[in-house]
Amino acid sequence: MINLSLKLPGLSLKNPIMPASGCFGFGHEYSDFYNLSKLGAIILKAATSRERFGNPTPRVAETASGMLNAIGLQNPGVMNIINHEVPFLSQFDTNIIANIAGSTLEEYVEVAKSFNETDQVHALELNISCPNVKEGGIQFGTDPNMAAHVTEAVKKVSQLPVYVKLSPNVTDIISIAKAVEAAGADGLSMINTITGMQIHLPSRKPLIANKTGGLSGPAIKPIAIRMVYEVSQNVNIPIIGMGGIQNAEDVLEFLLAGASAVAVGTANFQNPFVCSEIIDELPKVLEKYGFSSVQEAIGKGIMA
Amino acid sequence: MINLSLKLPGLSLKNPIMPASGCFGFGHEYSDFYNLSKLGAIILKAATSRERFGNPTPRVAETASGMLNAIGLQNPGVMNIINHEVPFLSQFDTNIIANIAGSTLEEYVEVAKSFNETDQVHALELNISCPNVKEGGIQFGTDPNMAAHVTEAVKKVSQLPVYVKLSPNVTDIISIAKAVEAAGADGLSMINTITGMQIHLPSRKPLIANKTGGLSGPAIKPIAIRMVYEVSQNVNIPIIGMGGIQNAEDVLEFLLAGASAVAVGTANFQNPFVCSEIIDELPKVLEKYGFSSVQEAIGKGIMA
Amino acid sequence: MINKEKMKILSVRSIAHQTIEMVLESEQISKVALPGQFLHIQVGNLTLRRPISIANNCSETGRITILFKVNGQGTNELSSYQSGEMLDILGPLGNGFPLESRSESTVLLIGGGIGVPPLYYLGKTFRCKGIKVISILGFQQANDVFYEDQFSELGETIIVTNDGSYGFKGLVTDVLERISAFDCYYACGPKPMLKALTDKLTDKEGFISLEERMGCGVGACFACVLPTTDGNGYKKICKDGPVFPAREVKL
Amino acid sequence: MINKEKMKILSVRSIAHQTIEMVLESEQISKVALPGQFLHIQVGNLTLRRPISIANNCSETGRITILFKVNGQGTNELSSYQSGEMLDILGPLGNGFPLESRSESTVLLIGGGIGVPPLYYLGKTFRCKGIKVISILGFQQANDVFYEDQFSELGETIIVTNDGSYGFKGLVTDVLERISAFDCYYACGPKPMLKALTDKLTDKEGFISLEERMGCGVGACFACVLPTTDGNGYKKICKDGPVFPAREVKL
Ligand SMILES: Cc1cc2nc3c(=O)[nH]c(=O)nc-3n(C[C@H](O)[C@H](O)[C@H](O)COP(=O)(O)OP(=O)(O)OC[C@H]3O[C@@H](n4cnc5c(N)ncnc54)[C@H](O)[C@@H]3O)c2cc1C
Ligand SMILES: Cc1cc2nc3c(=O)[nH]c(=O)nc-3n(C[C@H](O)[C@H](O)[C@H](O)COP(=O)(O)OP(=O)(O)OC[C@H]3O[C@@H](n4cnc5c(N)ncnc54)[C@H](O)[C@@H]3O)c2cc1C
Ligand SMILES: Cc1cc2nc3c(=O)[nH]c(=O)nc-3n(C[C@H](O)[C@H](O)[C@H](O)COP(=O)(O)O)c2cc1C
Ligand SMILES: Cc1cc2nc3c(=O)[nH]c(=O)nc-3n(C[C@H](O)[C@H](O)[C@H](O)COP(=O)(O)O)c2cc1C
Ligand code: FES
Ligand code: FES
Repeated sequence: MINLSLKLPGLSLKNPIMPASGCFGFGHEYSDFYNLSKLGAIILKAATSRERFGNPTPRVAETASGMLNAIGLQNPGVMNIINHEVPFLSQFDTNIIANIAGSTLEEYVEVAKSFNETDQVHALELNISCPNVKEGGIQFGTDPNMAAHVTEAVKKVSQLPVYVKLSPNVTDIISIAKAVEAAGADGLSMINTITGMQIHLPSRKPLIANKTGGLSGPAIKPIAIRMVYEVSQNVNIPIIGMGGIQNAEDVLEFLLAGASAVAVGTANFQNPFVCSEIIDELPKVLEKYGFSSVQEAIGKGIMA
Repeated sequence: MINLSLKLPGLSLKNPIMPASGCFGFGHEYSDFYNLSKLGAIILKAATSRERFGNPTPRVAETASGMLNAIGLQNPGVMNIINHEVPFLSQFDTNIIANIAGSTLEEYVEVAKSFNETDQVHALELNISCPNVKEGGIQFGTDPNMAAHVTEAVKKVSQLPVYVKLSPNVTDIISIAKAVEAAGADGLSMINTITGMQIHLPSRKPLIANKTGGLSGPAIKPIAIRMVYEVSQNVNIPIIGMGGIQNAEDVLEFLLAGASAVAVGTANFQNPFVCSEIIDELPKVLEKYGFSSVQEAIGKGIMA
Repeated sequence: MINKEKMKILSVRSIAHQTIEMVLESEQISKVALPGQFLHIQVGNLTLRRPISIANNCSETGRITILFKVNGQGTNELSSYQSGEMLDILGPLGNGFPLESRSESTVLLIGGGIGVPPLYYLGKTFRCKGIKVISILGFQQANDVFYEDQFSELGETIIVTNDGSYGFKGLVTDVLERISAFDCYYACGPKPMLKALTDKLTDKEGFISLEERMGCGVGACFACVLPTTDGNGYKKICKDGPVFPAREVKL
Repeated sequence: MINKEKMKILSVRSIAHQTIEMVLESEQISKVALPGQFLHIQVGNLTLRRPISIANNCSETGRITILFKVNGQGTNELSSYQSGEMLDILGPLGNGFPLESRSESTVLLIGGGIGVPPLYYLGKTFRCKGIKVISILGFQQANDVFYEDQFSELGETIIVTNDGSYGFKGLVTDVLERISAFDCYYACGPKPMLKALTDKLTDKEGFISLEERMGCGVGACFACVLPTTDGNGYKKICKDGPVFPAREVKL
């Protein structure tokens, strides 16, 4: 029997698989495809203090082995999420991780505080890496001091463990990871999307109305694996790894690189059953490569 | 008649197509496939002051729509290149751009100086962005001050126009571009590869002996297009664009984003005729999308 | 209930310039698919599925027809599939045209280019219910025209081409006055056409089917939103649409 | 002269566990391909071509045979091609085994697993020249064994399997003493096998064929270098090899 379970700060996971923020809405749609209780956890779409409509459409475009998106943090606002989305999800036997975003430090703090009002959320994912909004978002994620600052502020007001979601659009992701660790982060989540652009030749315009968007999907997996590996060698808090995961082999690759759990984003669009299928496949894959548990595989890449 | 020609500092190009550094060796092999006089220019493999053997093998690995490489600047040394490689290429009616690299500022200067000894090289590409060597390389490319410093030093000793090759592994490529422009760069060349890693599950080891390698190919094109666009909006020197180009449509996309010419790297491995075929296709593609010359298409993306 | 199903391709044929008709064999989706709903089709290894309307469906035989224009990489690759091959399909997605509790006696279908396909299944369904169907189909030029015979079997059909190379010359809005009386219209086509149409037919009840680039296709990713006319709301085209009452959405 | 050619697949068949034999029809490459050279094959849309040895070649009919093991994504996709389909191929690449100006009367071929293929074309060529051919072929286990009959037609052939499920049990190096006399050996297989072999046969002249992950396949990218025994030189496996005199390279 392969043991998929593991414990992370605030989370008792039956397996290390969770849908990534923004790629699973608030779960409704995918609950039609399979029982969400099967998931290790569910990471919600970003919450901001008030409702946001997001960017103009088109908001997505396909690229070679990937896609660009510029949704722009559309969401119904944190109180609406707490009152109308979280209760639906709490019927499932899984962990709920709320992704929080903001334009200002104060907004992050406000949103984090709001989640104290429900006991149905198990952890926060602090999104300091959204490349698709004009203010805030990625600004907080590209400077170690600002990243530490917002982490500290959120930790101070929140009762929940905080996983800081790092941006790959940086020169030195290690220094940012260390800064947020020092500021009290309970874990890291990485990577968010990489800023990209594509131009439609007939119209000469960007294929995304927002001009730039965030690149996700298999195209970025090598970059994600490299960053997870580098960061895991330099911090002592657990990492939720993500970026281009499509199957259980990819999950094992992230575990070997140093992730403790993983999130699956873009792949849900191609195959709505993908998280469920990965959970079914993972024991076989772990066994095939000589592991008897998820725990055992974490950080076991041989880098000599 | 579609006019493909253009003038860049030091270069009179019959068309904007050139093979990228490291993906075409010193031209010998590809001269068996077509007449190299057809090319706008040829960018040589990196030259260092002395011969380098490079990294252990395996040095390449495939990724989704891309590849990783960690050749490690293997080359026979600058004098050997000048004496044995450049003369062969000078039989062709094209421009030769020498890519120069080093572990120290002094090495860059030495290599740049050496190229004063031949009149068969038309420009230098200053490689401050190689992610695959332990010392130098990318260090110079991730800090605006160091980038400016090495640019200035090389400009001081060289008679040739200098195109600085930028690294995409940075938080703020614009500030680096501006710094090297201010330091006297005649042009920019971008992007070099993005650091990545892939782990082979059966052995649990990185697929590349050097652990990490540089990601190239179509996977990175959206990132390259974004960076070329952003930088072109902020500098007044021309840009040689590259990253994932496979066909003449991709070339036009780089021109619209703001590149004046382009380099084709990884695609040569799939199709050794690719540069020649792109040159044949480019007039049709320009015409199809309403342009009568390369010059006319540069920077014509509509970003309103 | 949305299914993910492997469908066998029964036939592929070109029916007009760059326009393909593909007949698929479905186990599950055909049983429940309604006019106006669409399929989300996995083409090769492409990252995103491609949304294509259901152009015809026979729940008894399980045969679903799609009609599509070769447009870019995905539809180009899709057109190269051959009969006998299998396609991975998610569907039926979206809400179709309203069919229940309606009491028209005559409906007008207005399709532009590749907006024509969903109207065929809709027209057939109306026809079966004994409702009179009139169709206006607009195309760029003569060699783009398709399904004229099929629509003619459903009722009066007017073909319009931009350059006049076939049927009437002009836009679909130019021939509206030729239509005697109708109770409600159903339209699908490029946004400018839909805008012109809804502006002209403000006094009529109408339903329009919209397109937007999609991520998930099921309502989870917020890629395909559309502002509603009430000013502060939005709808998801993939889940709340693609069919909307003409008055409710801002074009 | 290297060509890029579309070759038609004439047949595809499984000849052992996960092992495929594919016969290709070539216009140009077949005319010049020598034993030990390889083809660089474009599989689907993959970024890098896959190097596969020429296992047999008939320049009169233009038929080239390749034998490959399903290993990863590329060889898996390659195995799904069907006869009649076309493959985009670059070749012949590399330098083959030395054949000119040699005066052996008996040669020993030693192949391990998927190193066996190039030796078949080599053996056939020696045979035609009237040179005596002895072969030792090593495999993991019984169901991996292939081309035993073909090699037996060329001369004495000893099969070895790791687990003894067929032929002799052990490694190819374990049966060397069974071979009477030979003038020169030619080997291809996994690096550890080649190392053990060259260590054991230091007193014999030998040629070995090597593998390394490749980028360009033509000598331009420096992906496939190998240090030479003189200490400060290197060779490119794709261009200077894949065949090297056993004494010249460091394993
Ligand atoms: C609900 C719905 C129903 C549709 N029904 C049909 C139909 O019956 N017949 C038909 O020919 N076309 C239909 N379309 C349009 C069809 O989806 C696009 O033509 C197709 O996705 C283009 O893909 P491509 O790879 O060929 O083009 P590319 O330009 O290479 O596609 C790149 C990306 O853009 C998206 N995209 C491009 N054009 C459109 C578009 N007009 N609408 C939505 N996404 C687009 C693609 O899905 C893909 O993600 C429908 C679209 C929607 C939203
Ligand atoms: C000169 C030469 C001749 C060869 N001849 C044969 C042959 O006749 N029959 C046969 O079955 N195999 C042969 N191989 C090995 C064959 O190239 C690999 O098995 C194949 O490339 C694996 O590709 P994949 O996509 O299935 O595996 P993956 O592991 O998915 O490949 C990923 C990458 O690694 C490379 N790679 C993986 N294994 C090898 C390897 N052993 N050698 C070189 N590159 C590798 C691939 O080319 C690709 O770039 C030869 C290799 C070389 C260098
Ligand atoms: C359509 C879309 C919307 C996303 N929205 C969010 C978001 O709201 N908050 C966030 O932290 N990340 C968001 N992401 C990033 C993903 O959570 C994930 O970090 C990234 O896509 C990489 O994983 P993948 O390659 O598996 O998709 C979004 C990604 C996509 C594709
Ligand atoms: C095998 C390989 C070797 C390379 N060597 C060099 C080099 O020596 N100097 C350099 O500046 N860039 C080098 N590059 C980077 C390319 O010149 C180019 O910037 C990059 O690959 C992106 O373009 P592409 O996607 O078209 O390959 C190398 C790239 C590859 C794939
Ligand atoms: S396509 Fe994802 S919400 Fe509509
Ligand atoms: S594979 Fe490029 S030099 Fe050998």
